[in-house]
Amino acid sequence: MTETEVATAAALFEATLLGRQDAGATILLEFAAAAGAGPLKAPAPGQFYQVRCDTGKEHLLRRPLSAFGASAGQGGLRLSFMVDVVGWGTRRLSLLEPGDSVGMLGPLGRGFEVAGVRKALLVAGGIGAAPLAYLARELDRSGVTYEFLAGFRTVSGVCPGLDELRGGVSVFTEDGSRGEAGVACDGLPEILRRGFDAAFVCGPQEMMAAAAGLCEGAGIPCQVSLDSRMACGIGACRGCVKEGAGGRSLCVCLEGPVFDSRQVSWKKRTEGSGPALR
Amino acid sequence: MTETEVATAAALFEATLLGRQDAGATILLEFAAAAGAGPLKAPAPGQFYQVRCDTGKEHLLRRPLSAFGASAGQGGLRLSFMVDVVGWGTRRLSLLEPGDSVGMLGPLGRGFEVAGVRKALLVAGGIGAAPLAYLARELDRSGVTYEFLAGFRTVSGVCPGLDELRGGVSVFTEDGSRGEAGVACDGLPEILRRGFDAAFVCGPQEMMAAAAGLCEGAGIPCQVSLDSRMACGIGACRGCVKEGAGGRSLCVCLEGPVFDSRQVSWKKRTEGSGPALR
Amino acid sequence: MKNPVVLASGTAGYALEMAPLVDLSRLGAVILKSVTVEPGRGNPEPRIWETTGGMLNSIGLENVGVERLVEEVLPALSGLDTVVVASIAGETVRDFAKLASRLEGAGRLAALEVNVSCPNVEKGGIHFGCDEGATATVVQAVRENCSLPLFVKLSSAVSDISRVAEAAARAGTAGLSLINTIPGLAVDPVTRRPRLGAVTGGLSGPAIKPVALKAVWDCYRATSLPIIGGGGVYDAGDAVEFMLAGAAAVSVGTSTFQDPDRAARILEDLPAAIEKAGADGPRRLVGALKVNG
Amino acid sequence: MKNPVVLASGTAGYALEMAPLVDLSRLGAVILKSVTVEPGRGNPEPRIWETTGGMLNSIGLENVGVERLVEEVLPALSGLDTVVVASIAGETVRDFAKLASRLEGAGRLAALEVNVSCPNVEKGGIHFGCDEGATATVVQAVRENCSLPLFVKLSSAVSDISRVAEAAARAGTAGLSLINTIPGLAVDPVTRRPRLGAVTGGLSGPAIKPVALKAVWDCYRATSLPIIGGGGVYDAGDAVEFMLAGAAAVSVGTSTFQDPDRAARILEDLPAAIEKAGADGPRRLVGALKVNG
Ligand SMILES: Cc1cc2nc3c(=O)[nH]c(=O)nc-3n(C[C@H](O)[C@H](O)[C@H](O)COP(=O)(O)OP(=O)(O)OC[C@H]3O[C@@H](n4cnc5c(N)ncnc54)[C@H](O)[C@@H]3O)c2cc1C
Ligand SMILES: Cc1cc2nc3c(=O)[nH]c(=O)nc-3n(C[C@H](O)[C@H](O)[C@H](O)COP(=O)(O)OP(=O)(O)OC[C@H]3O[C@@H](n4cnc5c(N)ncnc54)[C@H](O)[C@@H]3O)c2cc1C
Ligand SMILES: Cc1cc2nc3c(=O)[nH]c(=O)nc-3n(C[C@H](O)[C@H](O)[C@H](O)COP(=O)(O)O)c2cc1C
Ligand SMILES: Cc1cc2nc3c(=O)[nH]c(=O)nc-3n(C[C@H](O)[C@H](O)[C@H](O)COP(=O)(O)O)c2cc1C
Ligand code: FES
Ligand code: FES
Repeated sequence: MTETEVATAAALFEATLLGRQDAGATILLEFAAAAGAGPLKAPAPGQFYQVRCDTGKEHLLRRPLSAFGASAGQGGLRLSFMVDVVGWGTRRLSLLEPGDSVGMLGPLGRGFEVAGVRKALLVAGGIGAAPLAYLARELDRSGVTYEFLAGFRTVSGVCPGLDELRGGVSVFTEDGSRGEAGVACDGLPEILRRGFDAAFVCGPQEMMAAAAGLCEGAGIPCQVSLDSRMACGIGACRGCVKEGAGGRSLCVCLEGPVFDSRQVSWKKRTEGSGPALR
Repeated sequence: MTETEVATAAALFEATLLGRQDAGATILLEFAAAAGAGPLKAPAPGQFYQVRCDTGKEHLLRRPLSAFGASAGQGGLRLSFMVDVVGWGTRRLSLLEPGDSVGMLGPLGRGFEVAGVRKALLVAGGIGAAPLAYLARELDRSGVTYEFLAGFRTVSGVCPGLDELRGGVSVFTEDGSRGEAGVACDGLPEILRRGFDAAFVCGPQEMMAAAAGLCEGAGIPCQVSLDSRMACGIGACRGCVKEGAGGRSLCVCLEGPVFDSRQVSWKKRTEGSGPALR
Repeated sequence: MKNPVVLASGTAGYALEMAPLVDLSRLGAVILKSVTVEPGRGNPEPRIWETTGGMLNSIGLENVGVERLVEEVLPALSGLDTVVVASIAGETVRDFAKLASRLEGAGRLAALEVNVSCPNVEKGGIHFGCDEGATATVVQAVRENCSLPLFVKLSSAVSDISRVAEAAARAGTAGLSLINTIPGLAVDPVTRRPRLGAVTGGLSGPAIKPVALKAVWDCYRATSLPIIGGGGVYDAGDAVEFMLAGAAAVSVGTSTFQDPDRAARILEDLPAAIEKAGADGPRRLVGALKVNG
Repeated sequence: MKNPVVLASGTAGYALEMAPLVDLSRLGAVILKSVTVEPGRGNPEPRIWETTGGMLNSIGLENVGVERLVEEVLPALSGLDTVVVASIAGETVRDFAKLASRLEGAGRLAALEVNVSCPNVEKGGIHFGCDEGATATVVQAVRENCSLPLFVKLSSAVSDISRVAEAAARAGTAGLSLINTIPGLAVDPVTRRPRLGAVTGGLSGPAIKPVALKAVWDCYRATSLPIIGGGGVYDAGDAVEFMLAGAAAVSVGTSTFQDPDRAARILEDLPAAIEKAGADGPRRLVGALKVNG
């Protein structure tokens, strides 16, 4: 990790799979931007890529994936993603083999805003741990203190690399198979009393709504990373737009995916939408 | 090759690629019917299979391929095909790797009628050599004499295994890179004088028309294997039907692909149709 | 019907072709290839072309004609333990009347599909299905000549399919069959020729599923008639989608070309898919799409 | 226009979004997202759903409104060396007249696309495009208020698109744009809900290419007007297909989601594709489909 300013210029490039690691229920994929892709900015934590999953015409939409890690060293940009296999596209990614090439578009959107934050609270549910683990590593690098509450369904879903973090990490699993039994929010009421400059949350909609409510109640500014189906990823199609607080439109791909929790409308999400980040 | 009666009952089964051999411009694929496919009949020369090329929904139609070889021994049915890569489906087949499984439907249609034939003439153009090479090997087995004129564009297209045949084989290439320079029909007028009980022809439409004309002129019954786009392969959809002589409809998948040349209407084929067997 | 999965007209021939490959007795019904008064020669070759997620066909109603259907095909089907539905197509209202009366009492048939929406014949065909009056007249003519339950097969290629459906309902059809193929064209960019001998054809397959689902939903809301819904049905999830949109039964056409046993597989997977949708049987799903809240 | 490949309305936003990724100056034109008289909020989420070979959208004309288009967007585009076409959509004929007069002399625009075929708005939208009279009235109203060349954008979801095209031609449109998305529905078979918040949406992408090609061919024969043809255009071969069917220019929409630079790549491959078709330039191909012999 050598370059972490917020990257603004998204680029279209090919990336080659360097390696894959089955991390229980999820898969960790590491890519290198193909030589010739030109100089590429590293993503900020919370930014994402539109990943081309199909080489044919059956599945035309790219899939959004948050950066789980990145480094922009001599060998060019390296990117890693944590993928939860929930449907066709994520399955296709899970079948990639080292050497396979994949189209990337990014980094996209606005990541977590950490300027001025000296003591942070990170709350993750399921695959929502991907952008937060990246954030945590960046906070480690810049010497920011944090507590990280990370909840998972079961031990096999637990995000790799949490042990190497320098901040305080509490793992929850719903079945108690690792860490405490329960969900990440269970730890919130107590830990919030310790006081934080900001909270960063990513997980299922209901979990984010609960966490945002608790943080707001404790007077702690809360940033949440929203999930939405996407087509263009660059603000052109308005396909990802969600209704925010006060009826404002939130363009998730361009103005988000990270929003101040007070901008978000936490009404029960339509069941018809895709599965939440887990 | 242990079983060669004309198989009538087509079956739906999975086959596993055993091996592949790049034979210049074409590819030779050898499959074994998956265990559990039940007892399967071996195809007669000229019969074909509808091969499922796509595992997804982008390409819904199976591709017809003539059997290039078959054996129905103890290990179950083994099938081989010679594939000329001309488009999406054949390219997909050319990328299969040993162990990959492919859906098969067959054997389909009516193959070459050899009953009573003691001296045969085989004329092939391009990939049309696939069913005729199979026929030749079967004729070797049953001790029928034959001459085989096989024309190809260039040396890399030449059908493998011709050297091992017991009959007389004359190879032609358009560029003279192997055998005589020219096309298979060039040798016809002369060889026809030797007299044959029947001629068996498979190749591009124009070539079959020419060969049929010469054979008919010489009073030699001629069987041709027609090409047509197919959907069902079993006579249900009428998609493969071509207009035959006297305006009769020829259902290529069910009544053919092998027809008596006099049943066929050799009018110039519509350019809009797929590429001819080459 | 034993169950709600049927084979669509035109892709399963006269059922006999499929019999060696699929246990037809397991399916809900087989809808036979549409027949006309006289045997049909069909359109010039080529007649099919694969497209992204679907195909174009311009078979042009090549068929044995109603006489051979009654004299040869139906008797041959007597051994099949399957519900059989005949499909009829005419160029004129008189044709439909003739076809209906010839099939009255022909035996072996459970219902009649009335194809007023074939895009591949020059006269009649889709032109009936575009016109509310003409559709109603055809339904009446068939009803007067045949006591079998009728399912009118409509095209989605109209400005408002629900109005055609309502006209058919008023004329007394027992149900609807939705949708026929959608008119389309494909061109060979090298030879400059259409891919089909008849120039245009009908589009079918998963590519058209959303259009078909909307047609079913529109007609279900407009008429509440029993609907045989189809267009791109590929798996049991698709079948449930069609039921939720209002289909009482689901037809499988083009997908059978990829896998002749696709309808049978859908049947196998259907109970689990229905359970996932929180129902205890197909009936409870029909039209149960949740559209508000 | 420098060349016949344009970006379709609604998939390239207001062009600025695409500018960092694609060299827009190479393209024939960019058609901006349709604007309405007032800024549009659009439809409830979710708004998109992927389908086999295509997608459904129900954006519902979320847009900045004509005022901001003129005051902010068009000036921002001044730096782009690209032909820009605005697209307008109204609920009433008066809306169209207002939009047209606001854009008259707004500068930066080479033409106006008149969207009478959006399937995603309750009022207006596709209903105009289904009706020959209404389409003609809209064309007249726009012409009276704006001197820019007009391209009326039609829907294929009508019984006979060529009659609507003829009506538009008689009313004096400069050209046609074909086709808008086709109304469709997708259902979540587990939750029983529609996949889109607005229940139905519009189908686009390669899945609909055959339908779009037929619409172009039908309208080309009926009117000989210049046509911007699109619907599923994915590669240079597709572009040639559309030209042969009668399109003078080809629009690329949904395919840009898979590859934002798809239109640029099509342009790159086009000369070779045109040569393969035996022509020395795009013009010679327009409508040159060989249909007999
Ligand atoms: C900003 C952002 C970051 C994300 N980061 C990650 C990550 O790091 N790791 C990870 O595993 N997942 C992540 N997701 C979720 C991921 O994009 C979806 O799980 C994925 O698109 C599902 O695709 P599929 O083909 O496997 O599923 P399918 O259900 O087959 O997809 C069908 C369609 O729905 C859309 N879709 C389905 N679920 C979602 C969803 N949850 N979000 C958006 N679109 C959806 C797909 O794009 C596609 O168009 C992220 C989503 C967003 C919006
Ligand atoms: C009875 C029969 C036996 C055949 N045997 C062989 C063989 O042994 N080896 C071999 O290499 N080829 C054989 N062919 C031709 C082979 O089926 C086609 O080359 C193949 O279908 C092309 O598919 P594609 O996806 O590669 O091409 P594409 O052009 O991408 O196919 C597009 C569509 O056109 C159809 N199509 C295109 N060309 C043909 C064609 N020539 N015949 C039928 N359909 C076509 C395809 O099925 C598909 O629907 C045979 C054809 C028939 C009818
Ligand atoms: C090759 C072919 C032939 C067809 N023939 C008929 C027919 O004779 N009568 C009819 O009503 N529909 C016919 N259809 C339409 C189908 O019955 C079905 O309505 C349509 O294809 C959509 O369903 P699918 O996508 O499952 O194929 C035919 C379709 C195909 C592909
Ligand atoms: C997300 C999305 C938004 C669209 N918005 C508009 C629009 O505002 N105005 C319009 O005329 N067409 C709109 N369209 C239709 C496209 O311009 C195009 O006509 C259609 O999608 C078919 O082309 P395609 O298959 O290349 O996308 C939209 C399409 C999509 C997918
Ligand atoms: S995905 Fe297109 S605007 Fe956000
Ligand atoms: S391919 Fe269906 S009848 Fe021959």
